[in-house]
Amino acid sequence: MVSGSSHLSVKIAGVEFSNPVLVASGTFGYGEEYESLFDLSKLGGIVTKSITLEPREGHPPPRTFETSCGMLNAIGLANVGVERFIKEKLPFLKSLKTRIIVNVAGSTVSEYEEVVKRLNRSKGIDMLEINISCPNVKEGGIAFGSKVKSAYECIKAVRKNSSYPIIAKLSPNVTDIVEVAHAVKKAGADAISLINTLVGMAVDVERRRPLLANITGGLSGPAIKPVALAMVWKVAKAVKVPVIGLGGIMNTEDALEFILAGASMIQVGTANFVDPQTSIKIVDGLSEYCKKKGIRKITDLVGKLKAD
Amino acid sequence: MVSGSSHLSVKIAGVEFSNPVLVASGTFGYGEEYESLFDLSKLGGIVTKSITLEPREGHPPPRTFETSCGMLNAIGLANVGVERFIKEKLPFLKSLKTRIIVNVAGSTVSEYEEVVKRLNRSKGIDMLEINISCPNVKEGGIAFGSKVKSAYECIKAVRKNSSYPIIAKLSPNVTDIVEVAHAVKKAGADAISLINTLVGMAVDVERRRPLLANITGGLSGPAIKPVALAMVWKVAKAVKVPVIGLGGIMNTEDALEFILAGASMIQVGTANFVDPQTSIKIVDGLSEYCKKKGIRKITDLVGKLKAD
Amino acid sequence: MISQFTSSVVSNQKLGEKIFKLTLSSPYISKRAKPGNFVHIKVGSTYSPLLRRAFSVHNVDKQKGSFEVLLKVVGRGTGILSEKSPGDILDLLGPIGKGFSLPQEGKTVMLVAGGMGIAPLWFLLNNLIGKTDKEKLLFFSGAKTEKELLYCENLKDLGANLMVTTDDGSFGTKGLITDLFLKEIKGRKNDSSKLMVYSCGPPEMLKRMSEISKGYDLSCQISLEGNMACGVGACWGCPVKLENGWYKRVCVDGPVFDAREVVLE
Amino acid sequence: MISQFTSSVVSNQKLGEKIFKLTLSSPYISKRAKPGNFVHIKVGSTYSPLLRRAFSVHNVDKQKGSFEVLLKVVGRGTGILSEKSPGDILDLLGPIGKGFSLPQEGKTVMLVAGGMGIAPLWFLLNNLIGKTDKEKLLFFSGAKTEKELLYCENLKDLGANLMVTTDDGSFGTKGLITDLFLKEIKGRKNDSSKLMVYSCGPPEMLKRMSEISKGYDLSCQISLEGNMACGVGACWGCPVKLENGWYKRVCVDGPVFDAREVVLE
Ligand SMILES: Cc1cc2nc3c(=O)[nH]c(=O)nc-3n(C[C@H](O)[C@H](O)[C@H](O)COP(=O)(O)OP(=O)(O)OC[C@H]3O[C@@H](n4cnc5c(N)ncnc54)[C@H](O)[C@@H]3O)c2cc1C
Ligand SMILES: Cc1cc2nc3c(=O)[nH]c(=O)nc-3n(C[C@H](O)[C@H](O)[C@H](O)COP(=O)(O)OP(=O)(O)OC[C@H]3O[C@@H](n4cnc5c(N)ncnc54)[C@H](O)[C@@H]3O)c2cc1C
Ligand SMILES: Cc1cc2nc3c(=O)[nH]c(=O)nc-3n(C[C@H](O)[C@H](O)[C@H](O)COP(=O)(O)O)c2cc1C
Ligand SMILES: Cc1cc2nc3c(=O)[nH]c(=O)nc-3n(C[C@H](O)[C@H](O)[C@H](O)COP(=O)(O)O)c2cc1C
Ligand code: FES
Ligand code: FES
Repeated sequence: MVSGSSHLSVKIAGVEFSNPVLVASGTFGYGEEYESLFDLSKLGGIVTKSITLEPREGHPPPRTFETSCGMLNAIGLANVGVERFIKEKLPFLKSLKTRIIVNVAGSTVSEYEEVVKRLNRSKGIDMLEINISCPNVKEGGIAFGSKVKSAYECIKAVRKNSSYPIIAKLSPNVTDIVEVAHAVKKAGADAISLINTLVGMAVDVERRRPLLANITGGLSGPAIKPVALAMVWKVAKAVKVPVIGLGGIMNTEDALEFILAGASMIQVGTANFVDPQTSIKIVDGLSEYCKKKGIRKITDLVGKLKAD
Repeated sequence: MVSGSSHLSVKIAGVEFSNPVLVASGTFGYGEEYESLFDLSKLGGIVTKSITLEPREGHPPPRTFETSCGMLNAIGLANVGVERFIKEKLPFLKSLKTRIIVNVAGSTVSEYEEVVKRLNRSKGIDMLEINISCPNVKEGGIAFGSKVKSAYECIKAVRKNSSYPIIAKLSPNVTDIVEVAHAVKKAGADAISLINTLVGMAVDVERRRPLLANITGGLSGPAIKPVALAMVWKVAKAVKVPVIGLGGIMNTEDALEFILAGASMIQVGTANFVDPQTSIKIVDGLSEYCKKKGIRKITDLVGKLKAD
Repeated sequence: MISQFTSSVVSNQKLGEKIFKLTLSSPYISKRAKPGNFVHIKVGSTYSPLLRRAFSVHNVDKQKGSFEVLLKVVGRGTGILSEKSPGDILDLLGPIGKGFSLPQEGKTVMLVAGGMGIAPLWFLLNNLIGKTDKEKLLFFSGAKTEKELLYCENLKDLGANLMVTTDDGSFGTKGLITDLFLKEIKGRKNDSSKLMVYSCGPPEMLKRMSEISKGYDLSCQISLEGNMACGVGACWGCPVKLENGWYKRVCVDGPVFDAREVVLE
Repeated sequence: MISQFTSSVVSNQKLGEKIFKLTLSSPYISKRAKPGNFVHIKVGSTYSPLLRRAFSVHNVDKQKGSFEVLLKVVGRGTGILSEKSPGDILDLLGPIGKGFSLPQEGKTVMLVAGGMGIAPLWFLLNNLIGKTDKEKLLFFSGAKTEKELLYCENLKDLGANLMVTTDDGSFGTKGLITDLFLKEIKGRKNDSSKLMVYSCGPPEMLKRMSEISKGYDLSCQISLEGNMACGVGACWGCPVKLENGWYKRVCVDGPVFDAREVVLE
């Protein structure tokens, strides 16, 4: 399906991708929404919106708000649920000549386990990405994956149940990202993706109300790129695990920054909204860059930052 | 010195300010650098660059880099040291009709204690702001104030030694800002200011090197405003202590967002570089806003966000 | 089918205070767009503003291969767009959304516009003229003041039965357009099933239209707005609540909805 | 004294590929600025780009109350400035920094410019003309190619002894301007104390100038650049390392430094 000959191809956790460019969970729906806009098979892979056990209607509006060089969102994991996902959304994704990564979320460890078990029975999935950044009521609103212990337990349970390689997607809202990365690696994560959104907020001064109905939301876009880069660099340096970098990637140069900092692959999120073609422009841009600079394989660039 | 009659006046920890607008540490030098640009007495107060026990030369260049709607800095606490500060810089500050808050930093708790002891002997200081966000070697590069225990211990020690009211300035690079806020309150902080900068990084793709000599730096400016607002809101809601809000405040509306979210006062940082008059424009803007809206005292707005 | 393309500014006409009409060249949109569709415009090349801005298709000119957008300056994005000059190039997504369903024959058609709500209704009206009996075509147009009223002359020229309100009474009846509309509906209580209503305007107005439609069980199609990130149905950032408790996406499931189906706040 | 003020664009002249000369009205700067001073310009009103951009004062016209800035488009900020039109308003801080110390009488003066380094040296040269003997005034001008060489004709008209290099040999001597300068210095080894050198150019060039100055103990004033946040000495974000291990601020302690005093990398 995916040819391994190209200078852009990359293999992580035994899965080969035609190029290192993925589209990020929650910003690309179930793929079909972007079908009319470009040839999706050009992507390294598609990460689906987070899938939960039951369908979720999500938070009340407003759910998004634009901030300086970024945006806040509090979608609330609105999704069709795992059963309808498998029946209604997966067939289209399978039909594409690209890798499919299903992003899984839940409110309890057993919900994650159950979703993963149901996905095990489906063909056409290449990997799972486990979103452990959902705020959890038990932990006082602090995200599930922000505490080392619960992150470990969640990934451990998923690992035990998954027939697919798993990517642990980490929250940046932590004191020590390296500590969390170590924990999920130990729990069996085959790769780590970071970062999810930063917790943020905006206020409507006129109405004296939060601009999101959920009060706080997740900050994404170019505003957070420096934070994402620092975390990718720290984790890639400290933990022996493939890192997938994301957060504010808008163009080829941004992608190269993450690759040099240690990311084996990258994801394009908010940029899909700004320009739906961002991801394939980056695929082309990386290819051109390699040719221009005489780089044989993009993987030769991973972590090649001279930082001493 | 400061008249208490104005609708903008505010009192925290027994100190009365003519208005709630301060300029943030590290962005306003020792005050004198901005003397030619406007009447500094119009400010609610000036927070000095962090002062350490010995003079520090700071990090090698490059020390700053502009990012999307923000900037990274790794100045490395370059400052004249407490003795020269008292001799050479404080006299000018004292001569101004505004409140003087001296920001204190150190690498060990005893360094903080020593700086505070020396400042105790000086007149003309109104408050101290304790910067507990300096990366600490012992904690593996994680900032001093990012761990609840070390934050508590540092503030406790300072509190014991300080003859001035103290503000604990918190780092946003933590899993649970409320937990840290509770700890420093318990340790005796009279107020809390947040946020300091987010850890970030930028890469020079051409040269394959970090764009800061220190590799990582602190992200500030409008890019981080949503993060700052969320933290101010959470802390103001959970901890009974005056909160001073900062992070990306560029204009009056931004200031009002922080005040509504629970900040009793605000600080202007990076915006001083963009437009040195930002702070006094905000003072005027708040005054106008109060008049227009028939608000008798700005303090009536603090925490008046309708978030239910 | 939503497509992404560049389009050049043909003209930019100032129609009133902070109100501009941009004519953009696009054979694709001029051919494909239906009343109620919108386009999602990239405002500039910097990251501030970051996201695209949504604008209803205001009219099309199939001959010239161009279309119009009516815009009101409310912030940075609309401010930048209002300064565009002929020849400037814009990146667009469109046409987006489910448009208005055209009225069945014989029905009496009422268009109810509040302020900038006239933008998509003007396109609809232009499609109806000639197909609907003039006496069965009523156009309600409301605005804050006379200055914000658009197209009154043109509407009369087109022969639509025009009813106008302004909040301050500076033109037409003083009051809200929804009040005038309600009065009309009350008068036609018995043949409400013969009416097809179309409406667009500010949130409070559409909320009122939704209440009235539910009260009189009117067939009323309203065009909604909402904060839009992707504009293509992918992000679920633009929901509108339905009577059944679930949400639909304003961008691709709308922006036109049956006023009886949605719950507005 | 640094002041903040608005200034309107008088003219914007394209001098070469990506090189523009902006003339800005400012009686304040035209009166106060000394060669080597710079202004810190707010590029626009959005937050991207966020910080001001620094530009040397390129010349002043006291009569007209205006001054010039020579700019090369290297990124977003300079790109936006290059598109300014007469009448546009800019927010400025200036004049900033310690300028060049003018030469003592009787000294032989050498100005060594690399690429855009000509910007502040042109202002200096204009101040020297008439005060310094022409035969004691040497101007070294280097650029990558002929296309990037500025003012050759004007320099000749002014009567400066002009020496030119281009990296590719498309004009003047092929090679680096610092090599030509070094050759000249070697020939004057014995009266190096009678020389006063002024230089500005890209980092590698100034590094070489610093080495040469240290080697021959030349009085050489170089104008440095660096990432500037505040531009007024407050942030300590623009340091240059000194031979004694400490730092000075490029913005207010410089941008002109004795080439023997600094450690460049
Ligand atoms: C389907 C659709 C069709 C639209 N058609 C038109 C049209 O034909 N003509 C027209 O002038 N406008 C139309 N709008 C509204 C237009 O998209 C907004 O006015 C625009 O996005 C504001 O951008 P800004 O950068 O100028 O304002 P911002 O700086 O983003 O915001 C300024 C103010 O406008 C409010 N605002 C922001 N976005 C929206 C929004 N989407 N809707 C309403 N208020 C908003 C903000 O809360 C703020 O108070 C439409 C919106 C949608 C969703
Ligand atoms: C004291 C001083 C005087 C100056 N005088 C002039 C002048 O007379 N004419 C002129 O054209 N330029 C001058 N510069 C350089 C000018 O300030 C930069 O070219 C400008 O800031 C770049 O902004 P940008 O947004 O276009 O580029 P950015 O998008 O910020 O960056 C584009 C490229 O330029 C590099 N760059 C960014 N900032 C600087 C900087 N300060 N110095 C060097 N490279 C930089 C970046 O690394 C990047 O490669 C001066 C700088 C200083 C500090
Ligand atoms: C509207 C929106 C919805 C998102 N939904 C999800 C989600 O369901 N699951 C998830 O793991 N991440 C989700 N994210 C986070 C992104 O996948 C990504 O981690 C984050 O936005 C940072 O990348 P960016 O700056 O490129 O957008 C969402 C982001 C946005 C903007
Ligand atoms: C160049 C620079 C230097 C700073 N130095 C200090 C410092 O010495 N001590 C400190 O507590 N905070 C320091 N800060 C952090 C600011 O005081 C402020 O907390 C942060 O920049 C967020 O606010 P802003 O976005 O308004 O700049 C510095 C910030 C900048 C940009
Ligand atoms: S704007 Fe993204 S789903 Fe409607
Ligand atoms: S730029 Fe701030 S001290 Fe020089």
